[in-house]
Amino acid sequence: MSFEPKILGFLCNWCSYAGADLAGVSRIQYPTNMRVIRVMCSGRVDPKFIFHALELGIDGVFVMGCHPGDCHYLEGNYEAITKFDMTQQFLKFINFDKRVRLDWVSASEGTRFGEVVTEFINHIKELGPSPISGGNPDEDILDKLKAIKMAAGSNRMRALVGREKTLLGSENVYGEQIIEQRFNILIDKAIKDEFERHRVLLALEKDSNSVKDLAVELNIDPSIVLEHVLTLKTRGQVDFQKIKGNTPIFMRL
Amino acid sequence: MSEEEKKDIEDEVRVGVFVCHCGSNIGGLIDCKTLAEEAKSLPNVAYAEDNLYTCSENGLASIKAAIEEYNLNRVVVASCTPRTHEPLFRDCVSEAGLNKYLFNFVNIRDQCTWVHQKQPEEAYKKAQDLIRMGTAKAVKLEALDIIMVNVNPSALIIGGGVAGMSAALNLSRQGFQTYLIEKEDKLGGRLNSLHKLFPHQLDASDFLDKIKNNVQNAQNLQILTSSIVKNIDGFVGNFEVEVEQNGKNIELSVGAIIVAVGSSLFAPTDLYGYDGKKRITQFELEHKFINNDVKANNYVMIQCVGSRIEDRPYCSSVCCMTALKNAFVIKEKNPGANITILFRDLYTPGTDYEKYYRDAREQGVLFIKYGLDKLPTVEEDHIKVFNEYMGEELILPYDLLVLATPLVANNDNKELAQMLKVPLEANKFFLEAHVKLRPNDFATDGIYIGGSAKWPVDITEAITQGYAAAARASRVLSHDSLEVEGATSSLPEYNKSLCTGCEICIKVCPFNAIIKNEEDEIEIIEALCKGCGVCGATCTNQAIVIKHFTDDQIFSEIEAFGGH
Amino acid sequence: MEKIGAVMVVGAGIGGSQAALDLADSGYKVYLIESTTSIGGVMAQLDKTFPTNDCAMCIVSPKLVETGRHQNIDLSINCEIQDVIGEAGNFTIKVLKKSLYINPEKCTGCGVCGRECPVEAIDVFNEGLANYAATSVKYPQAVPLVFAIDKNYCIGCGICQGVCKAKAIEYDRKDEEVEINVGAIILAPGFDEYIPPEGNLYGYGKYKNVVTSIEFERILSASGPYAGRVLRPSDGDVPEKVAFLQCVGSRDYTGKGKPYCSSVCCMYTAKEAVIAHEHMHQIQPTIFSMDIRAYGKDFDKYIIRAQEEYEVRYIRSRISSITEVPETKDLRIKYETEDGTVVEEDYHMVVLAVGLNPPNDAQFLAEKFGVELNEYDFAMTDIFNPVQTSKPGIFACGAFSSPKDIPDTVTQASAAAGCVNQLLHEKKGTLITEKTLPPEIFVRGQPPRIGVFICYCGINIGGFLDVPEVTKYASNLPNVVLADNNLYTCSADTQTLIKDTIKEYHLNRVVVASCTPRTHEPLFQETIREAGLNRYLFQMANIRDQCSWVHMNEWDKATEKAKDLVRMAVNKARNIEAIERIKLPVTQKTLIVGGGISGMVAALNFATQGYETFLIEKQKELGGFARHIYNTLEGGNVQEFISDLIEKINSNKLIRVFTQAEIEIIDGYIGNFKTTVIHGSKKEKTEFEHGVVIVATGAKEYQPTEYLYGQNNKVILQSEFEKLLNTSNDINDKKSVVMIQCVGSRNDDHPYCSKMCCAEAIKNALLAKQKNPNVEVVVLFRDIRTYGFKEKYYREAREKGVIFINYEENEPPEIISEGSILKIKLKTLKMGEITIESDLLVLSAGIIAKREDNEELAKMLKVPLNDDNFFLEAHVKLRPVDFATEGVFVAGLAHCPKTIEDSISQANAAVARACTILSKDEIEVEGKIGEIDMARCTGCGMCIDNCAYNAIELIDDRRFGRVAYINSILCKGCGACAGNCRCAAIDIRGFTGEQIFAMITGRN
Amino acid sequence: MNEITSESKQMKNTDDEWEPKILAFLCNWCSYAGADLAGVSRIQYPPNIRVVRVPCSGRINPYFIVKALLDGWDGVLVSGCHPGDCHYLTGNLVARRRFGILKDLLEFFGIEPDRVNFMWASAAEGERFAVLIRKTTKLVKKMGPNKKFEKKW
Repeated sequence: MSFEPKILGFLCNWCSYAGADLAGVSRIQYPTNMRVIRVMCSGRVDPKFIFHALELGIDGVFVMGCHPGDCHYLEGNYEAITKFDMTQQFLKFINFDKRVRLDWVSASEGTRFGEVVTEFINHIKELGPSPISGGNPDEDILDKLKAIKMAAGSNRMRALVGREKTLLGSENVYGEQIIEQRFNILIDKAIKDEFERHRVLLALEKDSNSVKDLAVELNIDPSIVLEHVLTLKTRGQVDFQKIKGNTPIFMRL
Repeated sequence: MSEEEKKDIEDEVRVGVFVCHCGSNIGGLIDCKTLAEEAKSLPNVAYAEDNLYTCSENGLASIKAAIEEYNLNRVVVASCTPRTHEPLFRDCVSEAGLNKYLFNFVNIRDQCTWVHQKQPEEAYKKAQDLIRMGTAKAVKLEALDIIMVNVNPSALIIGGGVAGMSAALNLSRQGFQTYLIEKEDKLGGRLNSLHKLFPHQLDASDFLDKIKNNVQNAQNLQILTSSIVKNIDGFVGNFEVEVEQNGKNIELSVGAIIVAVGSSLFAPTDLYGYDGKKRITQFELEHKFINNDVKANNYVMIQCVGSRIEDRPYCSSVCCMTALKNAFVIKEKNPGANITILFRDLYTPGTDYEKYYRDAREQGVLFIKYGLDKLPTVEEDHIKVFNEYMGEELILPYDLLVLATPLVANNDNKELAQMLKVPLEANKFFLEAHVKLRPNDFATDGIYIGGSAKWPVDITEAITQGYAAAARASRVLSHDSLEVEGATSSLPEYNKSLCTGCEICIKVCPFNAIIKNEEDEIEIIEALCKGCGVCGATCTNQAIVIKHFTDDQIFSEIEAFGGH
Repeated sequence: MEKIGAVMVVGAGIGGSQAALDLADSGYKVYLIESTTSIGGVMAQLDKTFPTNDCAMCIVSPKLVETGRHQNIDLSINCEIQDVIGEAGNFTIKVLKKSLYINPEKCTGCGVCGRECPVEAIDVFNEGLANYAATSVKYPQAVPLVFAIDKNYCIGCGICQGVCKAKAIEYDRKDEEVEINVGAIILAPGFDEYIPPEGNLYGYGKYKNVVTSIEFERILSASGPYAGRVLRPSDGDVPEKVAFLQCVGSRDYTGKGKPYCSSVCCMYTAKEAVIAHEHMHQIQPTIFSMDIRAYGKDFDKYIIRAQEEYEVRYIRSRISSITEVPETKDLRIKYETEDGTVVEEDYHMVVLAVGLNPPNDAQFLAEKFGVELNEYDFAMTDIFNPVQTSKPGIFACGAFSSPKDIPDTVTQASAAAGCVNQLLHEKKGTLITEKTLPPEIFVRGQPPRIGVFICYCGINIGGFLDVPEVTKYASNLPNVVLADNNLYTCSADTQTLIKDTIKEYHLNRVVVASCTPRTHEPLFQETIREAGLNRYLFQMANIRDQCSWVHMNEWDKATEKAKDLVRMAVNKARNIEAIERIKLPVTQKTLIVGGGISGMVAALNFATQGYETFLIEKQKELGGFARHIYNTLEGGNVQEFISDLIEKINSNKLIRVFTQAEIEIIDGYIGNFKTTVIHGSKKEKTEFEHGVVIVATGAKEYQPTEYLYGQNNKVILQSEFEKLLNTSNDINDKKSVVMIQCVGSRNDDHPYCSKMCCAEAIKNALLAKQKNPNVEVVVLFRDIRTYGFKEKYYREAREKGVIFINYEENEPPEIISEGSILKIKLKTLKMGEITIESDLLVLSAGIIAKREDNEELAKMLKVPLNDDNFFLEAHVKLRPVDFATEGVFVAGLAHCPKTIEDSISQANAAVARACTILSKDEIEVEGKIGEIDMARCTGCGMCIDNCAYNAIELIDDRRFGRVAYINSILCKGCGACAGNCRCAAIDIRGFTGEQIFAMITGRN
Repeated sequence: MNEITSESKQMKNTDDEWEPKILAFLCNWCSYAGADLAGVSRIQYPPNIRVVRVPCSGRINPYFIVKALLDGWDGVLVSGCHPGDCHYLTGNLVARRRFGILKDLLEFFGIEPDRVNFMWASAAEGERFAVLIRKTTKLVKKMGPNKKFEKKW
């Protein structure tokens, strides 16, 4: 039997959902794999919904909103872009970035709706089943995905992403324009750091461990693991447990 | 929430599922009966049935009966699209005593059977999934209050220029109590400084006197000159405005606000030797006309002085016509005068205006195009300009050099924008809700815009926009009360401790529905909230709940779809 | 131009803070200008300090808090100097106060902004070893505790403004330019450490496990990134083998580093090695050094302890390069031992003892203030007054003029203050403000009416425990008239509220439950005092730092604990009484014991300020030890300097000199001493009163019994050699001169370094070479200790052909006298045994204390001596010229061996310290002190032994017989006596047994 | 999700496990400051201690400790500056001598030695302070309630 991917669609009420309805009214045929969750605006799609779906083994997630400038809520779809960008950045760590997509379909684009959905389903078919679907999920990827979900949900990431549009689009609190490049460097670093930190956290949740062994387990340079552990310590999430020989063991609090 | 509605949430969750055949639109492809049967085994489903047309009188009666009989407190209809039919079913459950938000729609027609006509099996599976997901969400649905907002049938117009006066006249004539406030000590705005009006060479002062007269004699219209806005609180239908007139404060309560503050003049210091005497602006020229103080014989006008450049990249839209108009005035008084207009592009849109341009050429006004790379250079009594068409430099003697400068945004726009919580665009003009679709609205309900506060416009356009803004405002003012969306975002009591007060939600909300109240707590003004949910998806500590689309509800949908 | 009674101090490290405090206490308005956002400088970054291993933060932070709160100190942080005009007595300085973007008046230092800030910044205080938020304070105990936004990192997201409940964040806050008018300026900008440049041979910056000493200091610190565990950055393991490399960037003539010696690295390295081993016993430190320059007081003992007790291994070798072992990230060091063999060893971690550079903005400061810099870009100072810059009225202290350690910095800070006193004394007290307070309400005998104020501290308390519940609970406690809660109890509006409440409810006790009394008690005390209550009628419960913050996930239990803490505080409050602070008059006269350079400088300083001064000298003439010295190494003419001083002393009417004098009795205490002196050849007796004492009794040269001294006339002392060089031409017919260093120093009898002998030897060697270029000069040394800029002369001596040969302590040179020839036999490591023929052997004899004299004086003044019989100061680091006994100070060689410049500094410092007392007509002493119930006292005298301040003595009371008596002026209220009293006859006001019992028994 | 987090904060402590009450005497200059630092650094430790601030560990009369035990406190903790760091020069040394003897005496009375603990913590040792509190709480908890002096009327 050929692979039939499970795909979840988030459709904004005003454009994409209407476009999907129009596809129906026009009897435009497309594959059946996508199941739709209606939301009022693509900006409502919290990245955690996407991570949650992927964690359950869903093969692809498609977020659709109004075309830029057409948002019923003025700028909700721009917020969707920043959130989706972060989501995709995070998913690059586990090569899942191609399993999610953000696209625009207006209320009048029934045909286009059929096309983009068909295209996405075919694209996921080509990618094959999600390594964490089925009875024998890839534990390593699953662990990383869990870390991603936690990292993306952290205050820091949400704050950065939440302010991204305003900071880049208009001016910051000092009335200055933030250079996009500078902000991107900052957010890229934050994504990488928070991902690694939450991996460390998850690893320590399973068992207390030393920096050296964590480094081997997570394949991160030990000096960086040490920095992460110390940051987590100041956040009150990790602490020294004991010193074994010459190696300190850290534990999750 | 009424007494009887309360039972909805207190009892155990009992869902009723109604699967619609939609004639043969759904039932023709997949087996709705079995779908309904299967739905019975879903968690919390107390009853399920299939109907030929659930939206028919029979279908609706059947839903009501089932609610009664099976004591249902959630209803799921799997049929067409909520976009057309949700209000119908909401009314139906509401009539049966359920809160209308306890209804959930599953779309198995427009987005299933119609689009998978050749794959009945897969379509059936999809319908199964969709019903399971819809039911899972229904289980988590909560009753929501329906919010009504009273409307104070009065309006405030900020700015007593031609746009503001037009709006004020319109609204007062509709019978709404209207307040018109003007910063200066007299009404009229920019019109006060104009000599003639294009394209018909009307006398500006005549025109102004007429409109002023109308305004001053209008009923329900109170004019406050020498007044400025100090503070604005409240929301659509209920604004509290503090106005300062000559040092004393006046409190106004209004239901809508129109921004018609106009624009300011640009002083071209450092440009083309501007000195206000021999080298003046078009506006100064008009002033001279009024005082009958123009004696020159050789005139040169330069267009686009200080506009369409890097610092001020916009076209001020009125300057070309102004130059033509003033050229006519000169020619009328002194037919032998030499007038040369140096332009970059001449903007004279529409039939009337283009004709105006042709007339000017016929009367002997000389037009020379210059480019940004070779700007005209101004000497004491002549000007050097590179003629692009002829490819050579010309020397033009002048007695009076007239510079066409743009209209610029008022300095205090930022202050007013902050009070109104509405945005400005890059050049500090006010930014409307949507350039094409909502040109005279702000995103914030109950606040509207007209005239050159938004963008430089001529008198005609200003009047049009004044009326337009008034019409938009009257849409709100003509209701005693407004029903606002119940599925709003909210910061529930139990989540208050999660909120750090970071104000990100305030900043992402396009409707200014979120504020920090006097207790220094985040407060969502439900009357303004449209329920888009962006704040909830952004909230750093995930304290904000989007009613009717809660995290919990969406998670249960995702989980009902499942993965493995 | 009229003089101004105000002083600007630039730089608020330990030096700047000390100078500011001394001046502020002496009646000057002080403007303390700091370029960073908090005060404390490098000292706040240190874990421990040598040679006592004191916790740096513990000893510095009370001083910083005092600086921050002092009424006469106007502290400005984040400042930049714009422009300076004027001259000594009247300067005008333009200062740019750069915006913190946070309103310091409103910021409560709660730290929520930093916690919510999404941007990570480099933590400069922790030397980049950790991250910080863009909104932060430098360190948790920072003074002032005001957060600042680092605009370099801030992206302007606006989150902090939202979360700040105090509404302190002001993004539109602008830089502010102010003009300050002062009479004098003290520059104390400190130093910047040497950072090995990119591509350095040590691999710093390339190898993770190579760190600088200041980074290592943060690694050691309990409040550092690793919480005091010594870990290496590459993988977080404990490094067992740690190598310390000395002289990185110092004594470096290659051009990569600095040619001078940084003076402090030998000691801080020893300290870091010791502390590392102390923190984790598995650590085995190895120190690679050229000379060990432990020249200060008790430094040598420290080095010995490091080697003997802490297994610190010293290797005399300079390492030039390091390689990393890629697999383990260990570091491979190749070095040559003294006997020439090459050894290769692997270490887990390498610490570079980096030198002290002049501050990065030295050029800028020099230009702005118009002071000259020396060849190394440190501030150029006067040869005989090391705090005087090239411009009158502007003084420098601390590491700005040369690399130096904390006590020297503190001494110089006080010295600079002393010099300012001299300059501006007539304007003293003209610009300070005193608050007028309402008369105190008499509350004794009234039933307690307690008001309790409970603070939410934004969300810092209210977010983690139930404040309304605690308030309700408090309101039901006995005697509580009113319990209220506030968003911020420390905010200005709440202070008004408290005052109003006191009046409205006739409160006579106030309890605040909020943060820590260590920072906030004075504020609330001030508030209730302004409402007419005695400031001791106040009690604080710490429900934030010690409750809500440390039990963030235990709502109920934290609430319970807060209730208990509030109840305990209320219980204590019920029992507290008003306490009067004792005031006593000050005799505005001074006594200086010792007429050497220190004594004379101090006397002249006092006299210039108009204080009558008694100067006592044991000898017939003034001058002391320096009379044997002709020139300093740097070329200063000492003899001229002394005679000039003596002349000034003799012509000053306010100074009364007693020569051939001895003290018979000193009686009394701070402000009120009475002394009897027997003086002159006729043994006249004179009695006089004075307010302070400066001990400047000096020291003497060791008279050797070794190396045939006194037996062979070719063996002379260094001082004799100096006389020979300066008064005769005998050197011209000498072929060879041999000098032996450390004679009578650094041995079992005198286990300290005499500090000046190396410089003296080099000075005389150079002079000998100058007079007779053909003479061979050989210096036999153990370590050459030409610290600081003196290193230059050491190098010069070597260039001029002076031969330096190292010998070990246990194998001293052997002197053989063969007729007219002296032979010196010596074992060296490189050349084996050698013999040098010499026609003059010069012994560098050490400096030793005048033991009997010192003991006698110490007993009279009730001050301690150290093991070597030098006077022991109150605190090695921070009170280097004070004694624990107030009103008594020390200066010069009586304290320990030191150079003339240092003695002068110390003398001026002692004067400055004394002026903090003399400047007041009466002084107030601490109110929370001990009290004796004579009826209970059995006169056992136990308490006398326990008292560290000699405040207790036994007296014969008319009614109670022999009982203990506490001198309330000397008592500091520590309570050691009360804790030990067998008959519970002693109580401590403010911490009485009754009060503490009330807290204990309040349990149920 | 949100609900869970907020609930956990408000969750009543339902387990009835006995929690000891410990009285802590902290000297003002080092240990009290160290405890403050633990707070500033948000280092979490058990909420069992109640603090009495004293100027110096030397101030603590042995009778205070006895009295606390008599009064039913389950444990007493005394913390001062490290030897050599005393703000009052030697107060903590005096205290150390005194408590050495007191401990013997208490043991002689039949008080478990672990009920009364002495320690040092400097102003920079926030973390050490927390560790010591954790340790002490554990020790006292292990011993159970202090009933030695319970008065039965």
